[in-house]
Amino acid sequence: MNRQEFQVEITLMNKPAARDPVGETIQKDLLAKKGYDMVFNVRSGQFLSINLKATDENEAKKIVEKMCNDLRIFNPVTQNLTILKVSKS
Amino acid sequence: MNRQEFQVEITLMNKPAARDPVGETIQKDLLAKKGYDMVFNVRSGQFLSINLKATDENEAKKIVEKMCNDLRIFNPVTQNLTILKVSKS
Amino acid sequence: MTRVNLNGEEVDVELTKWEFEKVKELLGREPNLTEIGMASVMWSEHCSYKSSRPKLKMFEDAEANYDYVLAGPGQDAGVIDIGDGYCLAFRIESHNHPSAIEPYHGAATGIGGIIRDILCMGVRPIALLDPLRFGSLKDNPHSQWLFKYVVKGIADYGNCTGIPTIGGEVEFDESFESNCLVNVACIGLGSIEDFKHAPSRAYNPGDYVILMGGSTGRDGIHGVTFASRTLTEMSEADRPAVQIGDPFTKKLIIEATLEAVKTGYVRGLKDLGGGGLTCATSELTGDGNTGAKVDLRKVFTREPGMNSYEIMLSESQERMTFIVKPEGLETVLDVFRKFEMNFAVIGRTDDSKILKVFDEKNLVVNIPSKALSESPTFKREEKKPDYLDDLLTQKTPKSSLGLDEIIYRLVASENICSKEWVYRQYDHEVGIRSVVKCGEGDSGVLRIIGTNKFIAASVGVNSKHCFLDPYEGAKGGLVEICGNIIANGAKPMAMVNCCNFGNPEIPESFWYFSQAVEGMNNFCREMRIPIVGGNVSFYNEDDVKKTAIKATPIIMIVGVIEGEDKIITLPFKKAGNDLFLIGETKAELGGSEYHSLIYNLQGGIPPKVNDKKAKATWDFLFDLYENDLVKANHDVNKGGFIITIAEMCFNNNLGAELKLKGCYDENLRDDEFLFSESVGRFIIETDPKDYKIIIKKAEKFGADIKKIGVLIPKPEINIKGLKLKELNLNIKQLKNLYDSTIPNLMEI
Amino acid sequence: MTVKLAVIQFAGSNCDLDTIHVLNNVVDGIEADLVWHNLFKESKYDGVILPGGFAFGDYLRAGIIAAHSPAIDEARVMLDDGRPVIGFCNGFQILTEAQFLPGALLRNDSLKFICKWVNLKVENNTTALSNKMNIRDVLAIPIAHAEGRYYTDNLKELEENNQIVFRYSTENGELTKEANPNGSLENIAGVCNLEQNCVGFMPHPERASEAILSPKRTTHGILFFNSIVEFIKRRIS
Ligand SMILES: Nc1ncnc2c1ncn2[C@@H]1O[C@H](COP(=O)(O)OP(=O)(O)O)[C@@H](O)[C@H]1O
Ligand SMILES: [Mg+2]
Repeated sequence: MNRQEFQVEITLMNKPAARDPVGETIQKDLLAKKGYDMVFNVRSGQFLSINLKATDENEAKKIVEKMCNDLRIFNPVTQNLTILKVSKS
Repeated sequence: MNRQEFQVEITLMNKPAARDPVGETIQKDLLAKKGYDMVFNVRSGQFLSINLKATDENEAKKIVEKMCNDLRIFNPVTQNLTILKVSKS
Repeated sequence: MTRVNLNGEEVDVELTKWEFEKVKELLGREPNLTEIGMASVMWSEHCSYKSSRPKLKMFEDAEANYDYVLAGPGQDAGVIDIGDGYCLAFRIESHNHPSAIEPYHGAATGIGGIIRDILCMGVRPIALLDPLRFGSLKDNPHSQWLFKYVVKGIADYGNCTGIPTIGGEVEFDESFESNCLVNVACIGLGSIEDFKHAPSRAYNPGDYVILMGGSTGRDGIHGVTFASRTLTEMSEADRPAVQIGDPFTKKLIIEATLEAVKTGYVRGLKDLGGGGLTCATSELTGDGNTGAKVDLRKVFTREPGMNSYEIMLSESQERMTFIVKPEGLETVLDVFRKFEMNFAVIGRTDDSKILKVFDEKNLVVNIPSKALSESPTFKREEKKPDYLDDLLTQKTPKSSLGLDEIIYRLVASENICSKEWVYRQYDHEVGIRSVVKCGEGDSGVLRIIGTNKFIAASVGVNSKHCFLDPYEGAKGGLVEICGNIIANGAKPMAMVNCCNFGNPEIPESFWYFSQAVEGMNNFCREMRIPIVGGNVSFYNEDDVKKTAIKATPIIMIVGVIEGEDKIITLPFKKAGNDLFLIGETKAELGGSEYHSLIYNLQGGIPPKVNDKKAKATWDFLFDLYENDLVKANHDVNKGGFIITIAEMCFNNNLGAELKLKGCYDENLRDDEFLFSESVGRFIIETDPKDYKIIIKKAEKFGADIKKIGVLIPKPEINIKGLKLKELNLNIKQLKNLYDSTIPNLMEI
Repeated sequence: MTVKLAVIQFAGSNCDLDTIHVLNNVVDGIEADLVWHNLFKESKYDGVILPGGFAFGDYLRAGIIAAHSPAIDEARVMLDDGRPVIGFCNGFQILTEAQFLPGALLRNDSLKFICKWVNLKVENNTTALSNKMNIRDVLAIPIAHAEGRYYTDNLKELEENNQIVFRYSTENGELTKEANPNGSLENIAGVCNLEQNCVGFMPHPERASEAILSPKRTTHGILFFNSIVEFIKRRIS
């Protein structure tokens, strides 16, 4: 079995009910500083880029999913996890 | 001129030469200790999803870049801004 | 940069021609690139003090002349014996340039650096203080950005490492707009035994040299050269990547280091800061009169393929070097293992007096240990700036504003208003020592658990005063900072300073430095306050306006209070009590907040220190304290005496009835009396029954004292006896203005 | 009788020594050990305290990495057999991340670290941390945190089960928005598990147990420690 290196990118974002003060503040700053009134919404989150060894993309993704669930990399009470991308690195 | 709604997703990460204590600690004190030794590197960053009105994707991207610089949403001395995705929303 | 011929090749080096020749002479051969790199960091202004050293020599030898000084200038931190077997280590440092381009990490790593300096003395860091300077926040997003992230950087780093930030100060002045000042101070507490265990020297041949902590990366190479030039001289591309702070690793380094020192096997300790491994190894061996063999490949690096130059010059954060007795090696390493810290035994000391660095088998550095730790110096020219004479003769213009209106404006000025926005972000209570906390007094007061002893610390200086007269300004700074701890009941014990000035190669800038140093030196000798350390930051220039920052010789004083009942606090306590003004008020409005805020005027006659009077005032106060006669005390500074009274009214819903007739020199105008910033004054609250004894004592000591009024149970200040008219001030309104200024500027 | 408590020292704890000082030198009836998180053995102790600080730098999320420490497995044994498992500040964050306690602690709504004295209203006085108090007592105590905004998607259940132990209030016990320093849901400052032996809250009782440290010379912090002692005594007898 040949193991290769993959990169998996994920984001953790607060669920709407848990609010997102970072996004809100940036948005507020934008409006205050004018000129950026074309921006109507900002959401913030945490981004993690994970490099790992796996046999294929599918396995890489599975490992990251399991890891995120088992280790509570994201807190299911307040956050959503999104896997943005899996690629060879 | 017709303005449409776009979503721009960006990440702000420490430059590769700079350290990322958050990613290092996740890798060393969490993943490695919990048996995820196939993971050899983690880098963390901030993720922002920005909704705005613009004439086209290119302009949407330009606005976001300018805004991040002007409003010091990131500091080019230590961080890189990456635009992950520009899409119609 | 100088272009030199090195082994037949033309290369640019960060040395002057003369220094390059000097390296050749010291080695007796052509240096290689790594050796040149090492010389250039060690001889940079930042590490070698080559411009300032000749001047700083005038400070008396504190170790020799004060029996309680255990370590004086030249060590990583000053150390004093405070009795009961305890010692205090303290030091202050600047991190101006990194903070000006990356406020968050610049300030954070500044805290990281100063913590390491204290840790080097073998004691636990227990407090931080942060004197800061920015351009005005009003309508200035750049200043707001710097201010916000500097404070956040200090907060995140200090809070995480569990060291309370117990005080500081902030000044806003346009001269700091592009080159902000971020000075940070740290105080450490330990037993005298701990301190003696771990000198920053390698005295013994045969000991192990161990590197512990973070890994070595390419970051921050030539950071010290960056600090040794003006910001414009280095373009964006030249700027070394600002370091990323890692307070979590630092916290572990603190605990691991203290536990290692406790084993008794650590024989030397040195942090890796500016100049990295070069500075640490050459100072340890140079100052210890030994040599060492070090293998670079043992160093754990962050990136593959780092060459010897990069490893020797990296300024990666969070690293410490230990010199360890051979028989204790495993014990010490076990401590590091417990904390899961990275470490590497990189070499051993010997008696060769030569530092030999190997890259595996290859000898890449071969330098006499002392060659680099003793650097050449320069004599700089000094010249009094021409503009000063004009400034000093500037007169206060006429104002259409009423005195009460001016007072309401002053209390809301950026420089006078509450700094709560700052210190709420600092965990100023962790460590459970903070007794007088941020905002509760003129200084931070900490208890020493297990004793009935307290220490007080304060930092600052008035940059506007120093701009007009650096000699008197520096002395005035000492009077004010000593005054801050005295107001809380402490006796000043020792001083450290951080000199922030412009380019020393410009005679006018160097004149400021020179005058300030003389002022500090003369006053400290007169008052018997040992100067136990300092730091110099030159090249602080506004790159847009091409002018230097206002001269800022920051002063830090620590003192001791013997007993809980001897702690004095700021707020007024009880209606009916008397109010006294101690010290003389003169027509000294030069550099005052009043001149700058109301008239946008920089000039006028700045305050001048009368050493004898200052001494008399202090002795008088200590005598009052001895007899428990003082209920509240606050020293008078920015904004003048009326602002001081207002601040003392803010907490307990009290007010004051002032009768000022005969309380001041008849030649003074009302505004001069109210807003003068004459130094060395205090407002005290006392019990009316003690009136006579207080006046008698003042006579005995030759202190100036005037009863100015009484406290009333209403939140207002009524002022009678001025020349122009009676005033009535509303405390609630004053307090609202005082509290809301910075939040309004920062949060909207 | 003295009760034996462990104070866990995680990598990055910073109120550990403060807590030990108060347990051993200020309050009566407790003998406490400072125990490195990898070396903790539950069998020697009547209860455990997770102190404040920044375990593992609070990197990723306050408390999450520490929640995976071996110390938590030991603490779980204590949790299950009813011994007190208590968390202050970072300790509370760890207990929620370890799912000993419901809910989560999010960044303060001001996005800033806040260090100040607040008032705390007692809502449940039968827990391991509050049995020496009266319901509606208002206590003076400091907070110091950046991630203390309590959130749960299960508020109703918490209320029904009487799991809300403390709320931020005014000096007079009113639950106003101004009295809420960090934006916590319903001013919640501390919660407990169903069995009430596990309690966590954001403030720092170790900073409020000696008069000299308190703005108004109160020592309300002691009540929390006395409650732990009492809880253990009742449990044993
Ligand atoms: N940068 C800062 N960091 C921490 N505390 C600060 C800072 N600036 C001001 N403070 C605190 O605010 C209070 C008032 O400061 P300041 O107005 O400078 O005092 P003073 O009245 O002696 O001039 C003091 O307790 C001081 O320590
Ligand atoms: Mg003062």
